[in-house]
Amino acid sequence: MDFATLIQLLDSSIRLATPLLLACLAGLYSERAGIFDIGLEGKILISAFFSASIAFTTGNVWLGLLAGIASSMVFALLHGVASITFRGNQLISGVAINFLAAGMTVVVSDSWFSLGGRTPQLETSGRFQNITLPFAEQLQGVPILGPIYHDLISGHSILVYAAFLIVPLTWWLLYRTRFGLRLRAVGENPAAVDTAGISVVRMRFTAVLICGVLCGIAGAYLSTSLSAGFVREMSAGRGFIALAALIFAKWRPWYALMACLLFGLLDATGSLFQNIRLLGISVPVQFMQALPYILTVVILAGFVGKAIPPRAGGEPYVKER
Amino acid sequence: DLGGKFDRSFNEAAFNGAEQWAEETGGSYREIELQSDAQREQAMRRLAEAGANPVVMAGFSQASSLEVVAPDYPDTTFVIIDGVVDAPNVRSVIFSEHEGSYLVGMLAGLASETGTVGFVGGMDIPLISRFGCGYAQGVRAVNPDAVIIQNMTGTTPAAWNDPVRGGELTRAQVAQGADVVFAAAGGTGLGVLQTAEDEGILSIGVDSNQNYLHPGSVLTSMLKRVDVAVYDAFSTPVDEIETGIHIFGLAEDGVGYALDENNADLITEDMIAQVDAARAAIIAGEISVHNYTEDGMCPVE
Amino acid sequence: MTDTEPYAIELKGISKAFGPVQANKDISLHVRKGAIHGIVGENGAGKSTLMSILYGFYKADAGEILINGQPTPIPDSQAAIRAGIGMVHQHFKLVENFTVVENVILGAEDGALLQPSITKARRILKELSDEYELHVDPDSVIEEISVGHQQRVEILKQLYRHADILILDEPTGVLTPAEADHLFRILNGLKEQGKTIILITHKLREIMEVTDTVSVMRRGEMTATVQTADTSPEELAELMVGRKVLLRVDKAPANPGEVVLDIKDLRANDDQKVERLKGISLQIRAGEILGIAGVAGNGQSELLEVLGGMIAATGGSIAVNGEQIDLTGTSSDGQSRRARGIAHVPEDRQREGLIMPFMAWENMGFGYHHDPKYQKNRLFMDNAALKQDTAEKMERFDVRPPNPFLEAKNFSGGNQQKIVVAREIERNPDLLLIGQPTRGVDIGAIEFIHKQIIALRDEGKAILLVSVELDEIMSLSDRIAVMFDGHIMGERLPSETDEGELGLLMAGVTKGAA
Amino acid sequence: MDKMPRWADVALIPFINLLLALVVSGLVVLYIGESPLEAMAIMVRGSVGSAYGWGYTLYYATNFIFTGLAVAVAFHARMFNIGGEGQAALGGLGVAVVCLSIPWPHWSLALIGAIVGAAAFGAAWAAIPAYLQAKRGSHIVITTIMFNFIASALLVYLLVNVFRVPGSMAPETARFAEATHLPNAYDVAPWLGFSRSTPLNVSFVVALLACIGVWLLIWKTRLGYEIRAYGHSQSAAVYAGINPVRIIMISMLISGGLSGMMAINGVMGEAERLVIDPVQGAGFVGIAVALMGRSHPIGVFLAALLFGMLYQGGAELEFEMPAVSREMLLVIQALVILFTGALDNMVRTPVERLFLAMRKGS
Ligand SMILES: Nc1ncnc2c1ncn2[C@@H]1O[C@H](COP(=O)(O)OP(=O)(O)OP(=O)(O)O)[C@@H](O)[C@H]1O
Ligand SMILES: Nc1ncnc2c1ncn2[C@@H]1O[C@H](COP(=O)(O)OP(=O)(O)OP(=O)(O)O)[C@@H](O)[C@H]1O
Ligand SMILES: [Mg+2]
Ligand SMILES: [Mg+2]
Repeated sequence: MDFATLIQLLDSSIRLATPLLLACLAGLYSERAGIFDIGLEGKILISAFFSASIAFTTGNVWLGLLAGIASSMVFALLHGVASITFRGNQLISGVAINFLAAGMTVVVSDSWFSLGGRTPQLETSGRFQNITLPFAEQLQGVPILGPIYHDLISGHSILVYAAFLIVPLTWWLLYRTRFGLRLRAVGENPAAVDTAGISVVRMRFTAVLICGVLCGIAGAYLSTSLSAGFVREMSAGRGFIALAALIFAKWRPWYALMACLLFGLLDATGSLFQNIRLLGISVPVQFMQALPYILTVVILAGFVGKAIPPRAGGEPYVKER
Repeated sequence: DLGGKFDRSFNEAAFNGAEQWAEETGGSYREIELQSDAQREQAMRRLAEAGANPVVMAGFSQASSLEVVAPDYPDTTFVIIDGVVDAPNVRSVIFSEHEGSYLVGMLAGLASETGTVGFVGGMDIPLISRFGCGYAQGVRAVNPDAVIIQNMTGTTPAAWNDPVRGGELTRAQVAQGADVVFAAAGGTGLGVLQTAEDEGILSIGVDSNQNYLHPGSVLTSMLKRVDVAVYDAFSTPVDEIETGIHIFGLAEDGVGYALDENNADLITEDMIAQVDAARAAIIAGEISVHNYTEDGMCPVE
Repeated sequence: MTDTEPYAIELKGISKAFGPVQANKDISLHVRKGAIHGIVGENGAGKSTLMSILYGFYKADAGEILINGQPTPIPDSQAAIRAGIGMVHQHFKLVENFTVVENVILGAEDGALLQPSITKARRILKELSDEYELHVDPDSVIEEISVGHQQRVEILKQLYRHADILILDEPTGVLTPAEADHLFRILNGLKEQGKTIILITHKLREIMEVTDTVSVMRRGEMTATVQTADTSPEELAELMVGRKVLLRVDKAPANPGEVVLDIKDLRANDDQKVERLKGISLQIRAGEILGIAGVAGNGQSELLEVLGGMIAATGGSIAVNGEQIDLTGTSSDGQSRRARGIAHVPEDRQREGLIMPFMAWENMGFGYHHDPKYQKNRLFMDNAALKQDTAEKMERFDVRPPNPFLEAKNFSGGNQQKIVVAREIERNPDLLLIGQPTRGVDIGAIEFIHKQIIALRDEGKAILLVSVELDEIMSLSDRIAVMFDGHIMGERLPSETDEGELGLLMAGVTKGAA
Repeated sequence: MDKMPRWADVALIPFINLLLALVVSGLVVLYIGESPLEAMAIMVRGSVGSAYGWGYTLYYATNFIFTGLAVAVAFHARMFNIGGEGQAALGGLGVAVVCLSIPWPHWSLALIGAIVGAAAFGAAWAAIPAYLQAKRGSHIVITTIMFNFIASALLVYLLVNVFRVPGSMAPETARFAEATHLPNAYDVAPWLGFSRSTPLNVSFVVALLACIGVWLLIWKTRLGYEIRAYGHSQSAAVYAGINPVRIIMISMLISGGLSGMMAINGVMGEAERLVIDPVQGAGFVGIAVALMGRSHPIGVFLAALLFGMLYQGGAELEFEMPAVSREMLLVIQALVILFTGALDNMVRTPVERLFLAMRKGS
């Protein structure tokens, strides 16, 4: 594989890793606070739809982004009400949210655009344009580094850079601030937080809403940056892969970045090298496409060391038994 | 077919045909959009029971269901597009996409400066290979040592509807030097055309005339006049519809390439001349374009 | 202190119900400033509930709270903290994988950024630990320090929040007598500083030692409040239960037969792979009760679990009636043990001994559901037989209510325990493993269960008794083995030892060293 | 004592939940500019208003009984099996293999063979996530979801490269031999007015038998006893000498097998060949069905019937009201899961209070 192809592959990996990364960090906030969320998928999807359709109708991608985030937060709120306020089963609530998104997006888009569950193509103004970093053009000539800077690092949409910036931000928030301390505590032992005079409910809702915001950005990225419009089921399991990445990363920001890049690379490989041959036998394209899912299982199987989730994760906090 | 109505391509063409007829005659028609294979039979029966006649089915994957359904409704006439069903009350319409693809292939070969062109197929099925193979032959005809990069989007019906992947594939092909990309991939094609414009290269649409989607970027569109076929089916009185297999080729104007104000300045007189010559030659039988589905292989790689 | 001075704490007519349970009924309480006030009562009497209300953890259904004479509504813990109330809960409320400082500042941070608070907390912790000999390493992680130290962290947490009123709920349950004495020194120190302390405990000895005044709770009601100086353990016990209680069990001397259980150099790890049994060797003969004394968490639980087939051993051997039983692999589980005539009353009836949502009759077959007499044929169980059997056993052990169709969770703690004991003793096993037989059980039921255990012994069965209640060990056992840190510190005869000596052994101090 | 009478728990609360779900769905219909009542009428008429409707309603219900029972059995062991989709797809593969590879003399034999094949393949597909959960504690919810994706990829590969009829473009197997065709409602009871092409077939009977089988298993056998005990309290199960690994594996295998058996209805009974996506989301519907049915066979049966009506009614609705797309079903389904599953306490707590108050009053 020559250098250009490698750059191309990595470039594509970064694009495909971005939604995973955003979703993964979203999950990180929620699960660190003790709320499991398999509804990431649904939140991504709903946001992808709303950001695309609002971006189309207003012709302003930023409004689209806001709409996407808002819709995703509404779903996050729903999950919060179900699993925090009413102490429902967090898994079931997540499953419901995924279905709700899958159905709603198509039903609503049909009644808005009647394009068979799709939004119209977005014009330039309705999309996040790829931004060229300073000196990218000038430096392009420089061997090795030139192409790396020009083709790999430069020329992504603002959301990509945002996603990568959120990683250190999250780390700082988690380990250096009061909010982070309380967030981690509420995921480990809510009773301790409660007796310390902090409202468990408020902490958890905050976390769930942050999760909603990040999923919202992920969805907007899918429909207004990676592609030019919404199509049904466009999240294509990314929410679940993000969850696996989160477990892989043992709920830690920097590792989450690594995990997501890995999955992004896999996805890119899957679509770029469809008919690769290993030791003479050609690997079926279906295998390449299933690879991320297979790897997810392998990772969950704990072949990467045991991952201990936040202790209070998954259980509603009940004072009175 | 799967991929959703208004894919700006195949299904939309069928729909337009119906619309056109409805407007002209004021007649009314019912449609069912299918999400999953297994609903087909129910949908067909539903239409037949409702007394719809004729029932037009657009899409190869309906054939096997129709085989079972058709006999149950002898006095309903069925029209299937892209598929062959051998029944007395079924009219099977086949397009020779390889011929149309050949022409756009030539245009691609002529328009390409890098000498590298791309093809993005939808679902990996022989039908699409027929597009790809005809296209490849066309390219080679004008540029014997052109490089042709072929990718299929996927192997499930979802492949008709995955612009994201379509875009990624296109970027990949661009990175490998392609400067013209032919998308025969239903809804996925939209992602291809979009990316082509973003990357500043030329693209070729399919089925319907997609030139208007990205004026100045879409070189042309390989027309597949599904709309004509549907229109015919509706407009001819049911009892006069002749069943059996009908091939829509260049000769019948069933396939062709689109030329309009949107791509006028992309295509030179000289190109038009060459392509029309080839067209005539194919109709006359002087050039025979190999049909992939006949033997499942392609002479050119 | 003068009489004009207002009470530090004054509760008026507090009531609280949990669904069907009336945990507190119209309770009133006064505590003077700078006093140590004790509260005693059986399990489930409502002590923790009352304190949790005072601390704003639960909301009272009715009643009023006055702090230093001021009516002070306490809707949540925040309000309690503001009112200067601090509580050390029966079950610690610490974040296991946080450091000591992190736990101390949690909820009492000074700003949005952590660093300043942490540095400040370090300084103050230093001062406090010097002042009250509350020594802990600020940077050690909670799950890695001893229970005693964890408790100090809890106390430090409260002091760091400037608590003037300190509530301790059963603080000594997890401590060695030595650690307990240290705690009381600390409490007296705090008292000197004019802090008010409420101490909840089951141990009358402690009440007599440290408290100035004491209240007695029973079935959710406050039955009496007296000056400690004017009362005696016997009187308190009577107030607690409402009738004369004999704190000692009367039993005939044992006449041991041949060895039933023979344990040699037994080793085992807990689920964190930490070694909890470090070479245990024991023998129990037919017709004797061996009591294992020790502070919770020194390996007694693991000993029961290995014997009961719940966890695998990593070394050593166990022989029952002379036959070796295998300690690892698939054939080592509860079933195989029962097949060997070992019955097991687990320490935690709610998590292990019973399936809470199952009805009494389903629970009566629990663990013995393979027993042929409960099978209709090779395929199906004979539920009718099981129900019949259950009704009889509930009769004999006077479980109240004697209703086989009531779900286990709806029996009171004591009656839940009776169901488990009935199930296991009625198997008439060669060896009975019984852990914390009377935890969370009222004294009436305690007497009954103790009688059953003695009766089984007199039938010539071997019994291994594990309990954290020294009195229970002393009164039931024919021999006492003390466990500390996975070792047997020594064996004593009840007649030849006393709580003091056992206490030292429990703290890991052997005679020589003491 | 219990907080409220049993009937309230098993009937009243699910009913209220369902009602809420339907009301919200109605609002959605209203939003897209159609009349909910009319929609309701169409769905009811279309699903149970005619023999034609019943044919499809019961056909769909059959699928949902299988997948619903599958989820229910797993639920009893506290396993959340979301893999029904993939397990049923593999079941379809099993049916196809059995039907295509063996020249069956008579459908009854073929049916038995197909049941075995379907159950075996479905169970096999559930086995891996189960093993990973039991031995390595990998979260079964995520692994089963992943296995759904993997299953569809695998199925496509096989249909495209192995089973596809040469020359045909559609990725699907050849039709099964005449002898393997299961008699449908018309063949069995023509006098009931079913049309010759009705999809309702003898698999329905198999589904009913499965209900009874599961009921016996869960409440009458030692295994069922152990499964329930383990489901309620794993620590207690260990105390009683119940082997967790064994319970997880067995309950998941049974669950997967049941999901797989759904294929005998769809693949063998209706399509009579294996097509891409033979499951059509029935695996997911099973979750809603099990939740609504409180994991009890009778409840599952009734809930499956309800969803059968929803699906058939939905198909009609789509036909009569072009504005309403098929995904409306997904929405309703999601809302049912949400209200009966996740928001259960929202209804339960007030109802409990009510009964408590009434009891105190009396
Ligand atoms: N959170 C709760 N939910 C339901 N019932 C409860 C709860 N907490 C306590 N109870 C019940 O209230 C009663 C009093 O419990 P409480 O814990 O106050 O007793 P206690 O005196 O502290 O007992 P112990 O000595 O075991 O601590 C008991 O019947 C108990 O079952
Ligand atoms: N968590 C609970 N859930 C439901 N009911 C409970 C709960 N705890 C207690 N109860 C009910 O309250 C009654 C009293 O229970 P509790 O455990 O307080 O008894 P107790 O006072 O501890 O008596 P005992 O000394 O026998 O344990 C029980 O009969 C039971 O029906
Ligand atoms: Mg207590
Ligand atoms: Mg109790």
